[in-house]
Amino acid sequence: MVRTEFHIAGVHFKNRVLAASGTFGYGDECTDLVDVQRLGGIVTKSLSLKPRDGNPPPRIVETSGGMLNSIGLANIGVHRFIAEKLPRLRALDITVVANIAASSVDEYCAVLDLLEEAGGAHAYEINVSCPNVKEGGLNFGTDCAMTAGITRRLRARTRKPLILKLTPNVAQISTFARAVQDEGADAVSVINTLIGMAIDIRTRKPLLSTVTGGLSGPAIKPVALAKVYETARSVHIPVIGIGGISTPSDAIEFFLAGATAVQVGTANFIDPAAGVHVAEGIATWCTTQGIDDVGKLVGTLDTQGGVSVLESWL
Amino acid sequence: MVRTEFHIAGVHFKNRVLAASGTFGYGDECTDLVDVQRLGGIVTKSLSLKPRDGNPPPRIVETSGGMLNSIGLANIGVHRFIAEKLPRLRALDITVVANIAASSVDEYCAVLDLLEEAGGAHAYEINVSCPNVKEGGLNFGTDCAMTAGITRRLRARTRKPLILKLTPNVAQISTFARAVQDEGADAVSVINTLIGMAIDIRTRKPLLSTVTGGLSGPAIKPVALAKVYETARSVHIPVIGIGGISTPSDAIEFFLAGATAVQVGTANFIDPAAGVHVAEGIATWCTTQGIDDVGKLVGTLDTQGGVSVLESWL
Amino acid sequence: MLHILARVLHVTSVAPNVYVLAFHAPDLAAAVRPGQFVNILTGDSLQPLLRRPFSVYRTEGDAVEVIFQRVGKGTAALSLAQPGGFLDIIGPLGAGFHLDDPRYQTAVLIGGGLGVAPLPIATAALQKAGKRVVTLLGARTAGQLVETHLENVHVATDDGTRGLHGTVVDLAAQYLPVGAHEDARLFGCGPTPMLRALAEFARTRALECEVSLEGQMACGIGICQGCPVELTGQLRTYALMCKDGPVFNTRDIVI
Amino acid sequence: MLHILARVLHVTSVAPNVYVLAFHAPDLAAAVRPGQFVNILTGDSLQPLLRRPFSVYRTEGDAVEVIFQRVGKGTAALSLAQPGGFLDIIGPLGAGFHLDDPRYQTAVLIGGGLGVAPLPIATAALQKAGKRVVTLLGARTAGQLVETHLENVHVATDDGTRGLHGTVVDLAAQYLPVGAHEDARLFGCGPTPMLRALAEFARTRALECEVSLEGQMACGIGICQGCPVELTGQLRTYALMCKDGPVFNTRDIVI
Ligand SMILES: Cc1cc2nc3c(=O)[nH]c(=O)nc-3n(C[C@H](O)[C@H](O)[C@H](O)COP(=O)(O)OP(=O)(O)OC[C@H]3O[C@@H](n4cnc5c(N)ncnc54)[C@H](O)[C@@H]3O)c2cc1C
Ligand SMILES: Cc1cc2nc3c(=O)[nH]c(=O)nc-3n(C[C@H](O)[C@H](O)[C@H](O)COP(=O)(O)OP(=O)(O)OC[C@H]3O[C@@H](n4cnc5c(N)ncnc54)[C@H](O)[C@@H]3O)c2cc1C
Ligand SMILES: Cc1cc2nc3c(=O)[nH]c(=O)nc-3n(C[C@H](O)[C@H](O)[C@H](O)COP(=O)(O)O)c2cc1C
Ligand SMILES: Cc1cc2nc3c(=O)[nH]c(=O)nc-3n(C[C@H](O)[C@H](O)[C@H](O)COP(=O)(O)O)c2cc1C
Ligand code: FES
Ligand code: FES
Repeated sequence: MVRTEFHIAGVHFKNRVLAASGTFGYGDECTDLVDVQRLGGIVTKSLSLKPRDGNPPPRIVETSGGMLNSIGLANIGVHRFIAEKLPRLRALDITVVANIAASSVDEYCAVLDLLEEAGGAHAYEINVSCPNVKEGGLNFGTDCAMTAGITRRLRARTRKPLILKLTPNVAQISTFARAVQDEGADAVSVINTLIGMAIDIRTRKPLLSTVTGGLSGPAIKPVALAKVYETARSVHIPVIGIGGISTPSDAIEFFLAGATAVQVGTANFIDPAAGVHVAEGIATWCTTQGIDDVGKLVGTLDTQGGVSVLESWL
Repeated sequence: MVRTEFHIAGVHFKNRVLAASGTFGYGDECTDLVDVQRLGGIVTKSLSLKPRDGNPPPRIVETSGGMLNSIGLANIGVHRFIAEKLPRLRALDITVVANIAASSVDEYCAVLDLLEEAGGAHAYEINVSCPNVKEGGLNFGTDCAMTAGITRRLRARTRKPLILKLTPNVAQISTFARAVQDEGADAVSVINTLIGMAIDIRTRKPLLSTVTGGLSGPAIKPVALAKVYETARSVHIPVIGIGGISTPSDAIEFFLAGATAVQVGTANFIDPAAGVHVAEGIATWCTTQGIDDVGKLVGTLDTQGGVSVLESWL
Repeated sequence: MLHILARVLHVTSVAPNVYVLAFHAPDLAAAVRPGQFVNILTGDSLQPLLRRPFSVYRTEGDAVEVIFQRVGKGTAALSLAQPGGFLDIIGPLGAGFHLDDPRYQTAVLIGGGLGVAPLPIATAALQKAGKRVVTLLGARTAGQLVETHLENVHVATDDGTRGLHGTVVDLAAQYLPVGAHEDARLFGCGPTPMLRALAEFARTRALECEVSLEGQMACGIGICQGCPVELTGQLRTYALMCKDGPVFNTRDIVI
Repeated sequence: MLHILARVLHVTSVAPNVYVLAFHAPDLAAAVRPGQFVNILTGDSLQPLLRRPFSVYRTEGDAVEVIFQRVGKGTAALSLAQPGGFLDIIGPLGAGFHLDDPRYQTAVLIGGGLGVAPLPIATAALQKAGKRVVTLLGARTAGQLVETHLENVHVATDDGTRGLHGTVVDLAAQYLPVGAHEDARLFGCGPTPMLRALAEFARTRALECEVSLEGQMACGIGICQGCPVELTGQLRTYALMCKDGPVFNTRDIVI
């Protein structure tokens, strides 16, 4: 038997593969097609204080090896989540990570407070790729001080694991990771989507109603892996790797690069059981390799012989 | 007849499709397979003062819809370029853009001076995605002041078009574009490769000798397009769009987003005539659309009805 | 909702660039209702990345059929599917037509182009329910009409090569003179501009009308929020095409 | 260097997972020299993105053949190529073996696994040049040996199911006792570890040895600098596998 479980700040996860926020609903939608209890955990769609309708269509475009989305944080709001979804999730044997999004620091706090009061979520993941309405729409996640500030405020309000989900659309993601670590974050999730765009040349219009959107899927895996590697080398808290993971082999790459766990996103759209297949494939692979604990893979990339960054690509 | 030509700071380009630096050698390698004179121009492999051997193998990995490279700026050096390559290029009817890379500002200047003295290059493209040896290997291109500084120093030394090639691995590429515009750059090329990584799980080693490398190809097209759109809206100098362009339709997307011209990179590896096919396909498409000048496409994206960025993706 | 590997029975070209694909899927055949769709993985590698949605065209015993036009990578791959091979399919998905309402007698099925797709399965159900069925088909040209497994077919072509020279909505106007058909209900499927015209037609004639929409989807099962359909009433409130639709009453939505 | 659309003649399985692909390419057949390779576009969409390099196996009139093992996406697609269909091919590429040097009499061709690929075309050229040919083949197991169009074949298998129980370099050691074969020259192709062992063997026996290397390529035509081969002598100076190779004298390179 391969050991697959792990802990973040004392909270137990059955295995190291979670469903990524926004790519698995609230965890209760496709129980027909997949036994969600075989996942390491479920990260909910981002929850805001009030329900959000989201952006007009089109919200989705397929690209080479990936897809763009501009969902616009459509979600049922934290109140309905607590009333309708949490009871169903509580009935399952699954670790629930509630993902929180907001357009002000106060809103982050309010959502967290409501979830704390309700109980039932085992951990929080904070989506900072949100426009800060007070600062004219500047994205929280691209400003290190704002990202740290959110962490500080939330840390003071919960003892549950606080996971900051970082955006890759910055020059150095590790700076942000260190900043949130210093404010007491228990882990970081790396990465959210890359900013991208696509155009219909016949109509001369953007293929997303919001012009730009978030790129995800296999196309971004190399970028995500590099960001995880960069982050894992500069913090001591766990890094959760996200970006283009579709297969057990993809996930193992992230473990080797330093991820303690991974999340499967876009791959769920192709197969809602993708996360379960990844989790079980990892265990099988470990068995064939004589590895008795998936955790033993974490950060074991062999870079000996790698030339220095100074000599690196140009 | 569709008008395809354009000018940058008075220099004439036959059409709006150039071969991208590092993906077409020095322009004289595959004359067997393609009539390079049908390209709008050729951007040379980055030239450094001394020849560079480049990084150890492996330098190439294929990824989903893209590839990673860590060539390490292997090039014959500016002296051999002037002695061996320029004479051959001069014999052709083609606009030559000499791309310059360096590990110090002085080296940039020295290479440019040698090329100025030799004559034959019609314009310069400056690759700032290079480690600054004096600053401990910090990449010039991720520091706005350094990027501006290089531009200032080079601007003082040439009247030929000076094109700054920007890296996407920053939070806001438009800040860099404005900075180089303010220092007198005639155009910007957007984008160089994204930082990425891939791992061989069997050996637990990176698939590039340098651990991380540059991601290119169709996978990055959405990111490149968004960066071009961002840049074109914030500068008045021409933006040359680069990133994943393989088809006429890809190129037209970049024109609509605001690119004055485009460069074809990775696609040359699949078909060395890719650039010519893109150029000719654009002209054909314009004919079918009744467009008499490719330039009339530039920046004509219709974003009416696009919702505000505040409501945008999260 | 099932996730199956279904054996391909045949792929048959029924008009230029139009194919019927039949696959063996007993449970799906038993479960699917008219207007529902299936989401097919068209490639085994990642090109194209996402599944492709297709309305169910017919069921015949244990076989399920879809009809599709080859427009891009996914449908090109499907058109080459080999009998005996297997396809990865999720379905039945979405909410279908509400065919069994006792408040109408005549179902007017209206298909534009490949919008004919859900009409044969609907026809079979309507016949069972004892409704009268009239079918109005539109196509660009006569050769593009696919008229099998339908009842009482009237046609219109954009180029006048058969039937009415005009659109299928023009045909509906001709077939349904003002006030004449309070007991009729419209069920439409086709390109968005046609559905928009049909909705307007139904509104002016005060006829109930359900349409099956098409649009971008990522997951097809309600977990990505990628397929909003604007609801009438409040500005910018949305239903999900894949879960709440693809069939909607035209009264409820902004097309 | 040609860029052609070549008609597929046939794809034939010659061993488990091993295929010979023949295509019609008169100009290429006329131009190619032993040890050169072709770069084949295996998919028409972007999956896989890059071309795949294959040594030329044989030419037969206007036909060119490659032999390949199905290992991934590209070779899987190639194994399904349909006779009558067309493949987009660039070639001949690289520098081949130097077979016509008058300073040796016996060519010892050494192939490990699919390293047999360039040996038949080399055999034909050597026969024409009047050289004596000896062929040493290694494989994991007997069933993986492909021995056609070769001369004087001796074999070794890792599992001992045929010939020498050992590697093809062990076989070479047996076949070429110390000092006995100054007039022989070695030409090897196979996996890198085998070539490394072969180079070491050639060095200790003071035999000239040329090997055909494999490794990552992007362009195959010398424009990307993606395929460095380390040269002996100065640290970190490189030749290009695709342009200067894939065949190198083992003296000149660090394998
Ligand atoms: C609920 C639902 C049911 C459908 N039922 C059917 C059906 O029964 N038969 C059928 O032929 N098609 C049907 N479609 C449309 C079908 O899904 C698309 O034609 C298919 O996804 C195209 O895939 P592709 O990879 O071949 O084309 P792509 O390569 O994705 O696109 C090729 C071209 O087709 C256009 N295109 C892509 N998707 C659509 C679309 N949904 N509508 C209009 N244009 C599109 C693209 O803009 C592009 O120009 C349905 C769609 C939905 C949402
Ligand atoms: C000059 C040259 C000549 C070659 N000649 C032949 C030949 O005649 N016959 C033949 O069968 N192969 C030959 N190869 C190797 C062949 O190019 C690869 O097997 C092929 O590219 C694999 O493509 P794929 O898409 O099927 O596999 P991929 O999906 O790219 O890879 C599948 C697996 O194979 C491994 N792999 C990929 N490329 C290579 C490689 N070059 N060497 C070893 N392992 C690899 C990968 O690491 C991966 O594990 C040659 C290579 C070179 C450089
Ligand atoms: C349709 C869609 C919706 C998403 N919604 C959210 C969200 O609400 N909150 C969030 O933090 N991330 C969201 N993401 C980002 C994913 O959780 C993930 O970080 C990203 O897609 C990269 O992983 P992938 O390539 O595996 O999809 C969304 C992604 C997609 C594709
Ligand atoms: C193998 C390779 C080598 C490259 N070398 C250089 C270089 O020397 N100088 C440079 O400015 N850009 C270089 N680039 C970047 C390309 O010019 C281009 O900006 C990038 O690849 C994105 O375009 P593409 O997706 O069309 O390839 C290189 C790219 C590749 C793939
Ligand atoms: S397509 Fe994902 S919710 Fe409808
Ligand atoms: S593969 Fe491009 S230079 Fe050799």
